[in-house]
Amino acid sequence: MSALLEVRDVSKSFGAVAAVQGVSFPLHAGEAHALVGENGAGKSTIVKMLAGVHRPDTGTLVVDGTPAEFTGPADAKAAGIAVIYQEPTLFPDLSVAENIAMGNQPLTKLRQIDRKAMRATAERLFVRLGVRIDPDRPARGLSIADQQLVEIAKALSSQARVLIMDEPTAALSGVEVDRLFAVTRALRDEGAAIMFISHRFEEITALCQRVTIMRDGKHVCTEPVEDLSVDDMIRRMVGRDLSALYPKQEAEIGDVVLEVEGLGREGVFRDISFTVRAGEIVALAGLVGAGRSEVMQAVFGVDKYDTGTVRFLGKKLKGGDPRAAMTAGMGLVPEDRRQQGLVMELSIERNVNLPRSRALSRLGLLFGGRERSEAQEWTKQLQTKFGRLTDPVGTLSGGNQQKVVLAKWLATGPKLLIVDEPTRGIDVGTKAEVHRLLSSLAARGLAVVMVSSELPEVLGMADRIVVLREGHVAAELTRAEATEETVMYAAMGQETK
Amino acid sequence: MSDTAAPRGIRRGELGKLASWDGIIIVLTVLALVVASLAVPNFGTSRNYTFLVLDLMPILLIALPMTLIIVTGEIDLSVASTLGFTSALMGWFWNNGLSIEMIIPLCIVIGAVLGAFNGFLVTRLGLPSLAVTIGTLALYRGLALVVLGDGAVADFPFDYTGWVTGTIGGGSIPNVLLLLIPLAIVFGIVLHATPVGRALYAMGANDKAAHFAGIRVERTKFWLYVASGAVAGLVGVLWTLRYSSARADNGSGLELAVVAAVLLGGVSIFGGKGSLPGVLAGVVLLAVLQNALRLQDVSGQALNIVTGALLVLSVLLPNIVTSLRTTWHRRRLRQAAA
Amino acid sequence: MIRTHHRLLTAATASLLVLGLTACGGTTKDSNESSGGGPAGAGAASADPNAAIKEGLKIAFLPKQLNNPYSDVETSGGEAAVKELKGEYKKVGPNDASASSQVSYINTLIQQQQDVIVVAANDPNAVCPSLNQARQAGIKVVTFDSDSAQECRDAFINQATTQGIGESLAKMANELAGGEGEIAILSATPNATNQNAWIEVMKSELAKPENSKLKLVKTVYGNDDDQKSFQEAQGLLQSYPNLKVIVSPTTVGIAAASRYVSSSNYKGKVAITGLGLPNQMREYVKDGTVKKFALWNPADIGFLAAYAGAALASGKITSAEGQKFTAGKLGDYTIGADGEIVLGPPTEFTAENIDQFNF
Amino acid sequence: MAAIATPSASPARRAFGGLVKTRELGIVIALIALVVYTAANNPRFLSAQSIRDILLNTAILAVMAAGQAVVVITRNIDLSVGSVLGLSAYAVATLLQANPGVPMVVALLIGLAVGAAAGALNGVLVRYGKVPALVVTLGTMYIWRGVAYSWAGGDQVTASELPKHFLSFANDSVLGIPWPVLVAIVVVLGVTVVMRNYRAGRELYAMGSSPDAAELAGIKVSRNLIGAFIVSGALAGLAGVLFAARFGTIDASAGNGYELNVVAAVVVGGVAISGGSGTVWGAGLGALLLTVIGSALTVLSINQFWQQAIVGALIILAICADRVVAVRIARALRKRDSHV
Repeated sequence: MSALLEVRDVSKSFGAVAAVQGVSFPLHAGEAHALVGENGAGKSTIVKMLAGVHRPDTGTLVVDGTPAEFTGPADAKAAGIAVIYQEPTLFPDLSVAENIAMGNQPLTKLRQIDRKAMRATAERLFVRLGVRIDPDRPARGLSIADQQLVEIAKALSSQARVLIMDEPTAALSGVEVDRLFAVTRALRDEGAAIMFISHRFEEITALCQRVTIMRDGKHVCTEPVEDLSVDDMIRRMVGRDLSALYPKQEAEIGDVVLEVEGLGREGVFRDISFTVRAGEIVALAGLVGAGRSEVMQAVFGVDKYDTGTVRFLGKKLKGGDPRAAMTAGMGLVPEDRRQQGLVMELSIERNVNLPRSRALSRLGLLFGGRERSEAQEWTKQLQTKFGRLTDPVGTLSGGNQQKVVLAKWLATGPKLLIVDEPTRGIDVGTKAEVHRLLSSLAARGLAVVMVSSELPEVLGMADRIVVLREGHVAAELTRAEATEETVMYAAMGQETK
Repeated sequence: MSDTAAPRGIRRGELGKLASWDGIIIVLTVLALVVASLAVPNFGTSRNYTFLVLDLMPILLIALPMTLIIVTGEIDLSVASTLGFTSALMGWFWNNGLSIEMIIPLCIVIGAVLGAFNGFLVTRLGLPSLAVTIGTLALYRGLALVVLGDGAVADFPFDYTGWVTGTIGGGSIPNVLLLLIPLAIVFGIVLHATPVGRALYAMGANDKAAHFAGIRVERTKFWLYVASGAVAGLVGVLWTLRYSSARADNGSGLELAVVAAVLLGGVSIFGGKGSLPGVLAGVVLLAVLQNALRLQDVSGQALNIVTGALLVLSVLLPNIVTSLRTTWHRRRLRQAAA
Repeated sequence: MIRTHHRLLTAATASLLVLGLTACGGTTKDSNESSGGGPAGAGAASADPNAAIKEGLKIAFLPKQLNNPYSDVETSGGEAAVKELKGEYKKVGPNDASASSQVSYINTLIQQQQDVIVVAANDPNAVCPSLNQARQAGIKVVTFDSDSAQECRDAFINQATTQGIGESLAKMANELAGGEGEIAILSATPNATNQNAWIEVMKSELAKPENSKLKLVKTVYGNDDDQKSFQEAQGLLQSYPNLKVIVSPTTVGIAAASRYVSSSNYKGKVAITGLGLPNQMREYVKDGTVKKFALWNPADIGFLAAYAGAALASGKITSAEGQKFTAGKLGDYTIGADGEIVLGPPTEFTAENIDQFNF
Repeated sequence: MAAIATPSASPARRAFGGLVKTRELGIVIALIALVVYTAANNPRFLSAQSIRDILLNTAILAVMAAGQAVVVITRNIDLSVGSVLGLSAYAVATLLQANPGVPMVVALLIGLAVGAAAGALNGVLVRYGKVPALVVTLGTMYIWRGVAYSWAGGDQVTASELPKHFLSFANDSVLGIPWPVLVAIVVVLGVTVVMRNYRAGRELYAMGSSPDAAELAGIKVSRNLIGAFIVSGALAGLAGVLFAARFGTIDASAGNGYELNVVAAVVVGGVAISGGSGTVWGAGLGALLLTVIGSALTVLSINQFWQQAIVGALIILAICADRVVAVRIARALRKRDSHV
């Protein structure tokens, strides 16, 4: 079995940060290869080098036994490499069919684009993936899951010999993941080389034959998957043993803090009611697209709702006004850190103080000292690792960024903290820290609403679980009632056996 | 890079601050002032400084709210037309017998209303500000023409026209500085030392994240446009009084000069970056160059080229430095590896 | 300014203007508006008619805008005069014909301590404060072409009397229309004081019995923009099918209208007349589009302005009415009411005589 | 599981297609209404001469609008077109003044070349200098105008100094269509087809729709972007030659302030300023509409001062209309998705 593509001793640094240092591994035809590591381990940098976005500082990429130099994504594409990124990269104004065909559109004799053939290709691919998306609709407005499916169709259409998937399943539901894996397996068996990045170990064991583990930009090992247990993998990723992942502390349940009643928004969710008490962690579970984030964003006021009421600490909360919610004592750690949680260009200090600059001002004026000391205190409490407080927050690793978002909201002294996918895309070590933090906050009387797609996290952390399905409450389960099965059945709309 | 967004005075002397473009432009401006005062005959007289201040007044005033707007990632190209419209209205009101004491506040209010219309279109309807204000650029100028045609109204009372062109107590400090300096300080404080200023940078860099942090993005932007309109209205009044001539075409083309000065001052057209001192320096630098070149009998045509080149270079040079640094760094790495 | 000669040459052969007759006429309306008293000169000292013209006078010309062949012809006359007077000639000006940009140039000229500023005001009032500052600094201010408000200059060189031009326009229109029919006016800008004053005179002329069969159907404004004037001419012909004559008292307008008519099927049906530059109009006179138009010699305006400025700066005259001075080859001139100096009557150009003129 | 019928022509899709079409249709309807109303008031508005004049007046604007549309579709803007027109017009005019024998084709090519060079500079600065297009083209707008002024000084090239064959290009017709109009039609349709049916064109749309995704998709962004600016510059240069031939009088201020008219035409024509959508022929229609409004006001004897105000109102109306269409599409799509 020869390597279709080989990464040979590559290094890459950005400024002073060495993202990847001397990493080597091969991708063989007919094999799915997992690349795992904590966030900030350098996986995405490897992906971008293979995609031709970044050029390695040193080391080489070897395609079919000959060293290749990619000057841009076009070269990588020409070498038969297709990449599915973590975040979909579609053209919102173009039709789905065009998105799929971009770069290798079928042409007529006059070298014009053959729209019919283009459409047919898209339809064929969708049938193969078993999804129904109208090839003529614009990509704008597609759900994240649909976008990811179009990305996959795009990769398939390019007849790639090497398929690189950077957390393609993060936004997909179970059925869609199964279908994706079926197609991927078929591709693999036809002789393509697959590189697969995921934080979900069950997916890795289900799909991959070989795994490369990275830590801090360095290569740890490359071994057959069956030789490693999940614990082995985690240990090698983190470099140490992990204590319990879900350190749930028992907390005293207090008064009702949040009361949501009959909340509805046309076409998104309807008739949502639940309560949250002080000291309680309530998880909102459900499939992606069930409307969990949307409900909580409406509660916090960043989105509007059409019907229903939100009562917070006994008072009715004005809708559509995040500042009112904030002043009343609510905080929201949003799902999308880069887009919603942080202002990447601004400094850590500015980000931490953003919701509170009013409170920190004296006579309406702000002077640096107070902002500085506040930011210092909160980042320290959360053990955030950074160079200087004035560094742009974008220079931090994902986990530390998440800590900055948490610091930002904890600094406001909230009575209720909404956390939406609090551990998405952060490494195992930080994940445990976040869990421990949430748990201890609840123990101190904070009410927490957690939206999460990770069942173990939901089961491990929550006192109560509200399961949403297609925009309505499908079930409400106590900690005792909740098992993987009961939650999944409720989420998917099947009767409990 | 984010240092540009930090309030001045906190980390002065830090390398990052000095290397940022607004730092450079401030140094350049001081240099230009010194060199011109020493080397250009007739530049360093108090009368010439008065002329200088009067020449840069309109651009500087409009640049104040414009800086805030561009920091939020939006733009207002209609300012010069708002100026023209208020100028035309001023003439029309005057012809219709209103007193100047009535007209001046009225014009500023009307400027604010015009700004509010921009703000409404941009924030309520969510339209792109570039397109909206290109539209109102034509609309307001057109309305100015409708009001006053190509006519001019000239007979404003000398008490007012004389005040605008005059100096404090007949000395060497122009009266208009009494407006310029306080306004510049107010806008400077708002941008650099208030919660609103912090919010402006945040929404310029990422308005969604700002929204999630409880910042009233739309409302803030709306009021920025109102402020921009009001200032443009004020400048319309000052312009009219300075030239004792209310005309519909007053200040046409000024919007581009203002945007050029703001960008030259180191504000990023994409928002989130820039400082008011940098912008003030940009405005002064352009005015000094213009004044000095003219005193040297260099034609206004050459000035066009200088302005354009400065504008491009103000963004290009920092980029070139960055990319050279990266290339150099990479080459060193490769050599080390080889 | 190595280019001056080249520019002069081209300008002299110019056949169209960008900015026109606003640059060709004085704010003669001022004479009606002013309530009295001579200009409040800074140099109120008495004139010494026998004083010699000083040498080395710094005389600066500030036309409406630099990029205008008509002003180039005018200032070239000024330059020649300054040379004769052994002075220092300078020409500065903005690229656009806006009042505000002229002010900056006046300020610069004050700083440079010129002796005389010869200016064609883009706005009679806007330049006033600056011109007065100049006069306070001892600089003599002569306006040409387009006057400033009367109280802020020492003298104004008027190319012709308002009455004379207005009458001449009415007369030409009558002749070309054959005594009866519809006529229209294509002017510069609606507030161009000189054009408006001529149109006023023209209207009162049209009210006279000999012109009673002429009907002025419309006055449109081409803003002294070639394209706009061109389109306004189009519009006129579309709106008034029976139009016989277009009178355009601005060099831009007449050239644009002539060009449009000569290239359209209206050629031969509609006559064009007004004020124009011979070089610009030669083509249309030759092809029959234009039978007759009028103008003065612009170079002489600049020439006279330079001499008047020098006489003022030398204390020969003070701009009081009745004082006399000699302007080289142009001969003797007398200062009229309100410090106005009139160049002379306009010349009419026809196919017969046009080749004798080259400006 | 894979046996899912292909979703053909769902209601939402039809609605979507319909709404898109209404964008250009809206301009056409506005145009017709305006022409009918004006002609009813003054039938001579529809005379052959009048139509010819309007088309001639549109030609220059339409050529520039086609180029601008290409740049705007890539989510950029080119404010230097007015100055490039001036430079090209002056360059070509002085050349013909000195060498009257130069054939028209060569004049056109020179105009194109001058503009293409200016456009290439814009493109290189935007792409490799990483300077935003608004800043670059604002800068080059000043620079080229300054260069034109310095070069020309106060000089003018006038009709009598230009060769007859050059001037007659603006008036002579082929099959009853004046040459400049023919040039404009060929340009607008040609660019429309390239943008619609060729890979390069679709890649420009893609770049405007999502610049980051375009990089990742392996689109030759540098080449395409510089190409777009070259097209815009070259067409501004071509417009310069048409300007020179049409107006005969050329000095350094030719085309001053045109950039805003051009952007207005493009926006009115339905090209989104945020890139990725709109059509080139829509921009051409926008140019026609603006010109017809100008002529109609003159013919209707409406105070011409209203013209600019109307143009402004129209721009705002156009972007509001786009917004409404976008919202409706989003709603239609959402509704359909929620049924799945």
